[in-house]
Amino acid sequence: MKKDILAIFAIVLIIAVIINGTEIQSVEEYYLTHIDDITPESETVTISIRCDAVLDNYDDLDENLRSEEFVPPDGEILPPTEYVLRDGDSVFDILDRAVRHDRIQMEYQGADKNKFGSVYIQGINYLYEFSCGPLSGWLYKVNGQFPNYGCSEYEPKDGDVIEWVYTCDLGKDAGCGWLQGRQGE
Amino acid sequence: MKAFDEIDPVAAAVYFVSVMLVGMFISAPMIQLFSLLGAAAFCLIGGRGEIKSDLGFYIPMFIMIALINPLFSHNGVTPLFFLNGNPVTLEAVIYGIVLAVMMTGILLWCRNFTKVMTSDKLLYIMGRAVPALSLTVSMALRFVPMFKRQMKKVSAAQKGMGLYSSKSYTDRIRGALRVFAAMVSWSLENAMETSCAMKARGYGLKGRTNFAIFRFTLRDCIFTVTTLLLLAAVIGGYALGYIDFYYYPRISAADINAGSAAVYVSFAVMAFLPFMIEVKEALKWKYFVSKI
Amino acid sequence: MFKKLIAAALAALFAAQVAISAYAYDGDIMTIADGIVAWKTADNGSEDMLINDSFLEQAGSTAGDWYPIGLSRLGYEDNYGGYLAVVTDCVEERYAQPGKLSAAKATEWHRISLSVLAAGGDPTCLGEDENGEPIDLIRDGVYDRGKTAPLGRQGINGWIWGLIALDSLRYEVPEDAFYQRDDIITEILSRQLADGGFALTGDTADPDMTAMAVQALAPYYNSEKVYGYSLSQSGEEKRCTVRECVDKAVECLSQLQLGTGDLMSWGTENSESVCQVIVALCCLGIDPFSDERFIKNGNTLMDGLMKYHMEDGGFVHSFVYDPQNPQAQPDVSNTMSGEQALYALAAVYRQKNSMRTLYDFRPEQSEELKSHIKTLSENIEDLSENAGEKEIISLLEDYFSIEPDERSYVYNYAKLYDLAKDKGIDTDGAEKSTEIIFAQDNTPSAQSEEFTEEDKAKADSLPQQLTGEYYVSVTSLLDKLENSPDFEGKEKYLEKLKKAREEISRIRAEVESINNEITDKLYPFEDMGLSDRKTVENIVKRCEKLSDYDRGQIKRYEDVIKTQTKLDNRLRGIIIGCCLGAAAAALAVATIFRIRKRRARAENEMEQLAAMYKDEE
Amino acid sequence: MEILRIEDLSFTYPETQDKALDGISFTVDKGQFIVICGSSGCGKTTLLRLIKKELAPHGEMSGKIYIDNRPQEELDDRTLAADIGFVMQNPENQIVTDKVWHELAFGLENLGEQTSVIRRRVGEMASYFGIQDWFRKATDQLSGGQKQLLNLASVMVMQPRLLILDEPTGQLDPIAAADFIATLQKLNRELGVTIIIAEHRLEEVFPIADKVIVMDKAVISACAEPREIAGILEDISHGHPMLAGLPSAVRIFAMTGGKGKCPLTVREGRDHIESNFKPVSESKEEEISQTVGKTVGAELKNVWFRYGRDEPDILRGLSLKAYKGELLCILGGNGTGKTTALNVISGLKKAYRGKILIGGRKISDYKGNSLYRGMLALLPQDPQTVFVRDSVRADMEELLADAAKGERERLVAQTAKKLGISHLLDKHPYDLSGGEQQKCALAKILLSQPQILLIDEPTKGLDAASKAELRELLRNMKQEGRTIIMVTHDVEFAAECADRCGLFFDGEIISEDSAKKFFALNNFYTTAANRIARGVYPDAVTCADVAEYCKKSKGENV
Repeated sequence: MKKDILAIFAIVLIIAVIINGTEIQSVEEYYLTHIDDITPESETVTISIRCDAVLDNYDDLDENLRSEEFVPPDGEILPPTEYVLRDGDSVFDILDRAVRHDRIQMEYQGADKNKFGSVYIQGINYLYEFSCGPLSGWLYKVNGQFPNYGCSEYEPKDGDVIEWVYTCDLGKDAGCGWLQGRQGE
Repeated sequence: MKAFDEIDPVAAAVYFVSVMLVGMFISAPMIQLFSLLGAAAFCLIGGRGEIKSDLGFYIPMFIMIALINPLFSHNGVTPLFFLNGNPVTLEAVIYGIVLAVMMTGILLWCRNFTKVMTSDKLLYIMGRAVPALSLTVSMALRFVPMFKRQMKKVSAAQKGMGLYSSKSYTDRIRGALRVFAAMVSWSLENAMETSCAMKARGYGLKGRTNFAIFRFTLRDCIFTVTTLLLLAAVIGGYALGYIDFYYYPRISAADINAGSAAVYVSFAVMAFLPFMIEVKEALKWKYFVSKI
Repeated sequence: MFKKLIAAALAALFAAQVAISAYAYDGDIMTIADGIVAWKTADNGSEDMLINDSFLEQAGSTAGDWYPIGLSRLGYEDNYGGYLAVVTDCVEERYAQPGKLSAAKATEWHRISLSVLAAGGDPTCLGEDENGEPIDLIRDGVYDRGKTAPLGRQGINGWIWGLIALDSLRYEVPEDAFYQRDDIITEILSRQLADGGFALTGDTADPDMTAMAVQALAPYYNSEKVYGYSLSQSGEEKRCTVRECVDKAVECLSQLQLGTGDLMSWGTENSESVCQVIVALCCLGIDPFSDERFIKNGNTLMDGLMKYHMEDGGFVHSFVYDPQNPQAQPDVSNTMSGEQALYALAAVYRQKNSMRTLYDFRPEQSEELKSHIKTLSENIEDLSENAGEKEIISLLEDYFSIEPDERSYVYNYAKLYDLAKDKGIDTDGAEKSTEIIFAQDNTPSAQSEEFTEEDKAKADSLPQQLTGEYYVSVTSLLDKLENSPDFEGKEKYLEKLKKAREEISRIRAEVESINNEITDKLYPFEDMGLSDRKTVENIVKRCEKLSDYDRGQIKRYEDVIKTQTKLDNRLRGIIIGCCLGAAAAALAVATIFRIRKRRARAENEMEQLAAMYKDEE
Repeated sequence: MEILRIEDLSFTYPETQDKALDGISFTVDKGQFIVICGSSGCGKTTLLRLIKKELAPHGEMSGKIYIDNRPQEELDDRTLAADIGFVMQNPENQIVTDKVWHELAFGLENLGEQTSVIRRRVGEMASYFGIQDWFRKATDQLSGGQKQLLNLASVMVMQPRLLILDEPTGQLDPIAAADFIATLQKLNRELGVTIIIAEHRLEEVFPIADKVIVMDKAVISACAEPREIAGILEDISHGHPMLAGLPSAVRIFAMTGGKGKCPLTVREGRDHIESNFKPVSESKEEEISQTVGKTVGAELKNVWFRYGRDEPDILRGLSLKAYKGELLCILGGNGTGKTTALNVISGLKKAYRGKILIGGRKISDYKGNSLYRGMLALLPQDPQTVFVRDSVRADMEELLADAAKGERERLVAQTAKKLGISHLLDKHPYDLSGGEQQKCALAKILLSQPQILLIDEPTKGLDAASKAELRELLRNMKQEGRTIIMVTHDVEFAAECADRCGLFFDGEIISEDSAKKFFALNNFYTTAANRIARGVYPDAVTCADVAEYCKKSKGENV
C-alpha cells in the first residue's frame, strides 16, 4: 500500500517534470545558447547590481554567506554595464541577460507562481531574500527611483540606468519609502 | 525488540521524541547518518524479513526525495547541468541526499515508534495527559472493528437475499447507502447499550482514576536520564555551534574537533541506545542459557 | 550586400567640378594622402601595407580596386603584386561564369583594367579563360563589348569608362572591332545635355557624370576633328569638335560649383563630386585650385574637398544622412570617399609634377619631351593677340613636331589654333595630323621577376593543411613563379603551388557554398525546428572540417552552433521526456497491476485451487 | 437476611396504557439464586432494570425497592454502582474498551480506586475466571462466550453483592452457555453472591435456582422453589405457555401428571421415568424411508472449501441432499463450519472443489442475481442484519422493488398476514423483540419466493413461545413444498421440527438420518427428553414423545 502511494507520487512527479519541460543542457551549452551579443548600434540601458546594505549589516547575514565570494568587499556584484535594450524588454529581461552574460547566479519565481503576478527575484549571487535579516531582499531602481511595479512589468527606455540593490530593511536603507506600506504582503 | 518493549511508555516516548527532534532539526550530515543507521539497526533487530520487503519502499523513496530537492532548489555554486534554464547544482543534490537520509531516518524511527508504542502504550501516555480522551480513543478502537464486522454481516445478509448485488452500479451504490444508513442506526442502538453498560459499572461517578498496567521502574528511570543527558549534550553542542554545517551556497568543510566529536559520539550513543539494550539483553540470555 | 556596394559606388561616381587654391604644394597633398592611406590601412586592420589580406578579399570590386589605383598613381609602395595575383584569379574565376565579369556593367572590365594597369599588370593578357586563351579585358570590355552587350547598357558611364580604359595605354582598336574609337566618342558627345553637362538620367547635368565625361574626352581636346551626330536628348543634328563640347561641359561644371567650393549631386553635397571635378580639370591641364572659374566666394575646390576631411585622416561622404545610402554614415569616414579623394589628390599631384594624367598609364615622358612641351606651352602662353604670322607658324610647326600621341599634353594648343585661324593660317595639316593620334601600341612587356629564395622559403613553409588564409600568398607566389625565368626545381614548385591553389579554391568554394546554405536554409535562426536538425548538423560537420580561419569566414557561425546546441537540447529533452513518460506509464501500469493483483489475489488463488479440481466428477 | 425487597412495584412506560409491571412484590435473601422467567415482553427486563437504578427506564413508577432494607433512592450512587452488578444479553455491546485488562479495570477506574488496588483486584478476578491467558488481548478477538465471561468478570471485579443478569446466555451456543451458568453457580456457591437471572433456557439454571419467579404479563404468576413451579403453573391453567420453556424433566413430569418431588435434572428425570414407567413392548411402526420419491431441492457432492489458499479446509468433502418439502437440520458443535456450509450453499462463498446443485442446476450456472430470484434465500444468524430500512414495511418492499405498487402492497400484506406480523409492519425493526425480528426477517426473505430456504441458528435468544410459533411457520413452508436447510445448536428444536438431521463434524456430515432415528441413535448429542427416557423408550425424542409412551405404558399397565 505504502509502495503504491509512493509509486503514484512518483508518477505525479514525473508528469509534473514532463509538463514543466525536460530540456537538459550542460553548463557549457547553457551559457553558449544564452550568450547575448552586445552590439553598439541599438538602444541600451545600464545595469548594475550592488549589495552595500549587506556590508552595513554584516552581523545579520547568514553565516554561510559571510565570505567575499558571496559579498564582494566593495558591495559591487555587477559594475554598471551597458546592455542592448530590445523592443519590449522589461527590467527583468535585462537582468536575466546581464546575469547570464556575466555568469552571476540568480534565482527567481515566475510570474505565475507568486501573488504579485510578476517575476519575483529571490536571490542574486547566492544572496537570497531574508539572507540578511527578516526585512532583506532585492529591489531595483530606475534612474534613482524605485518603480512601484514588478520587474517583469517595467519596461525601461533607452539610456535608463537600472540598479539592483539589496536591502536589509525593507528598502529604507536604500531610500525606498513605499515598500513599508506593503509590508506584510 | 523484546527488551525495549518492556521499557515504560513514557520513557520510550521521551527517547523517541528526543531522537526524532534531533534528527529533524539538525541537518549536519553525521547526525543524519547516525540517525538513519540507528533507526535501521533498531529495525533490523526487530525483524529481518520485514525490513527486506520494506526496502522496496524505502529505497525508491530515498531516491525520490534526493531527486526532488535539486528540481526545486537552484541555489549552490556548482551547477552540474541546467534543466529548463534552471541550474541543477551539486549542493542541491547533496542536500537532497541529506534530506533523503533525514526523511528515511525519521520514517524508520516512526516505524519503530509505532512498533514499540502499541495503542495501549499510547493510550497510557495520553491517559496521563488527558484521561477523558484516552477512554474515548480506547472506545473508538473497540468500536471500529466491531462496526466493520457488522457491516460485513449486513452486506452478506443483503446479498444472501439477492439485494444490491446486481451488476448495475446504481444498485450497488444504493445498497451501500442503505447498508450505511442501517449501520448508523445500528451504531446508535449499540452505543445506547454500551452507555448502559458503562453506567451500570459506575461510569460518571466523580474521581475516576486511570489504570495502567505499566510500571516506571528504576531501569526506566536510568534510561530516561541517559536519554535526556545525551539530548542535552547534543543540543548544547549544537547551540554552541560545534556542529554547524551549511549546504548553500557552498558546502562548508566538515570541521572535526573535540567539541564536534563529543556531540557526534553523544548522538551516536543516543541513536544506538535501543540497539545496545537489545544486544545486551540477548547476550545476557545466552549467558543465562549457557549456565543451565 | 554586393549589389548595395555597387549601387553606392555608382552614386558616388556621378559627380565632378573644379577650383583654385593655395594647395599648390606636393607636401600638403601628400600629407592629406598619407592621412587617407593611414586611415584605410587601419580600417583594414593592417599594420604596414594598405593592401593586406583582408583588403584583398575585396579585390575585383569597387571597394577593392580604386585604392591600388590611387596608391599607385601617387607613387606609394604597396603590395601590388599580391593585388595583381588576386585580381587575376578573381577575373579568371568570374570569367568562368556566363556573364563573365558582369552581364550588364561593362565598367567592371574598365575599372579592373585600370587597377591592373596601376598594379603593373597587363589588362590585355590577364590570366587565362576556360579555353586557355589569355583574357583581354580591353577587347572584351571595350571595343568588342558590343558583341555580347552594348557598351552603354548601364548608361553613359559605360561609354565614358570604356573610352578611359581604351585610352589608358592608348590601345589600338583593330579594324574589325565592334566599336571604333570615334564610335565611342560620338556616343558620348551625342549625350551632352543642353546645359553642356552630362547625366546618367534626366535633363540636368550631374557634376560627377559631367566630370567623368570630361575626363574621357580630355585626350581629344586638341583634336580638330569635327564629329557629326544627333543629340540623343533633343535629336538636333550637330557638328562639333571635342574641344567645343568639353569647353561647354567645363563651363557647366563651373556653374554647378557651390559657394562652399563643393558640389551637389543627386541633391546631396558630397565629397566625391569635388574629387571627380578635380580629376577632370587636371586631365585638361587646368589648375583646379587657381582657375578663376572654380573659385566661389574665395572657396576653391580644395576647400570644398577639405570640408569632408575627418580627424582620422579619412573622408566622409556627406554630412547629410541619406536613408537611401545607409552605409555612408554622416559622421564616419567612408571607404568610397577616401578612394576618390585619394585619386583626386593623385591627379593634382601628377599635374604639379608634370607627370602623365591620372588615367594615362603610359610610361612617363622623357625629360626632353617634357621640357619641349613646357617650352612650347610657355611660348603659346606668351603669344599675344597681335603675334606675327611667322611666330605662329613656327609654333605650329613646333607643335606638330611632337609625336601625335603626346600632343594632348600641350594644354593651351587651342589658343594657338584659334590665333592661327584668326590670322588665316592654314591649319589643315593640323586637322589631318590629329586624326590618328594613337598610332603605336604601348603594351608593356610582361615583367619577368625573379622567384627569390625568400619566395621559395615561403612556398616551402606552406602548411600541409591549407586554409583560405593562404589564398593570397599562394596566388601571388604562383603568379610570380609563372612569370619568373626558369630555375632548377621550378616544376616542383609549380606543381606544389598549383595543387595548393586548387585546394584553396576548393576550400573557398566550400565556404561559399556553406554560406549560401546558411542563408538559404537557416535564416532566421529563431525559427529553426527539429526538422532542420539534420541540415544544421550537416553544416556544422562541414564547418568543423574547415580550419579556424576558414570557419571565421562562415557567416554567423556562432549562431549555427547555438542553433545546433539548441536543437540538440530540444531533441534530448524530447527523448528524456519520452523516457520519463514511458517510465511513468510503466510505473502506472505496474502499480495498477499490483493493486489489482493484490485485490484479486485471494480470489485468484482460490480460482487456481478450483481449477485444479475442475474436471473432477 | 434479605438483600432486596420489592413492594408493590408498578411501572408504566410513557405514552402507553398498559402497565409494564403491576404490583410486583418479592424479597430476595442474601446468597440466593433467583431465576425469573416468562415469555418475552412480560416485563422481566423492566423489572431487572428498575432494580439497577442507573439503568432504570423512564416512566411512571410506584411502589418501593429496598436494598439492604434501605430504600433504593437513599443509597448513594457509588454504593449502588459497586454493590449491584448487571450483565445484559448481548455480549458485544457491553464491552467498553479495546483491551481485556482495561475492560476489567474500567469499573474500578470509575470508582476511583488507586492503581495498586486495581492491579490486585483485576489480577484476582482474572485468575478466578481463567482470563489470564487472554488478559492482554484485544476485546475484539474474543469469542462470544469469552466476551460474556469478560462482561461478568468486569462486573465481578467491583465486588457486587447482588448480581443481576438479563438473559445472559441468549446469544451463546449451548456449551458456552453451560459454562457461563456453571461459572454463575460457582460464584453463587463460593462467593455467596446473590444472583437474579432472567432466562429462557431453563435446562441448566433450573436445578441450581433457589427460587423461580414466573412472570406473566406484568404480574408475577408464580414465585416458588423450582420443584413446585410446574405444579403451580399447571394449576393456573392447563398447558400454561411457560410450561413449554421448562426443562424437559419438569415438562415430562408435568405432562405425565407426576406426583411428588418434581425432577429437575436429566438424572432425576430418568429416575422418575424408570421408576414409574415400563417399556412399551411394541414399538411404533417402522417408518418408511422419507426420501423415496421426493425431488431433490439442493444437493452437495463432495464439496471442499477454505477461506484462503493457505488456510485450512473448512468443508472437507461435504455431501448432502435436501428434498422438496423437507426440513433438513444440520447440527454440530460451535465453529465446525456449519455457517460456512450455508454460505457455500447460498453462493456467498465459492467452493473450490465439488459440485453444488440447486434445483438441479449447477450453482455456477446461475448468473448474476438469478440464484436469489425465487430459487434460494439465506436467513442469517442475526436477524437484525436483514433490515436496512426504518420500518419493516419499507424493508419488505425493498425486496419487491421491481413489482408494481399495488402488487407490492398486496404481497407484503399477504405475507405479513401469513406470518402474523401485520401489527409490526410499521415498527422500526430494531424496536422488535428477538422473536418478532426473526419472524419479520423470515417474512422479508419469503417475499422472494425461494424454493430453498437456508436458515442459520433461528432460535437464538427466543423464548419457548416464539420457538413454537417459528416451528409452526416452518411446518407451513414445508407444506408449501419448499426445501429448508437449517443449521442449529438447538437440539430440542431440531428434534421437534426437523424431518432429517445431520451431524456436522470436521467439515462433513458424519451421520444423517431421520430426526427420530438420528437422536435415538445418538448417545450424547441428543435431546434431554431422549436422554431422560432412552433407558425405557429409546425412540422417544421429544417431551411429547416421552409423554405419549408414558401414557401408552400406563394404558398397557392398566
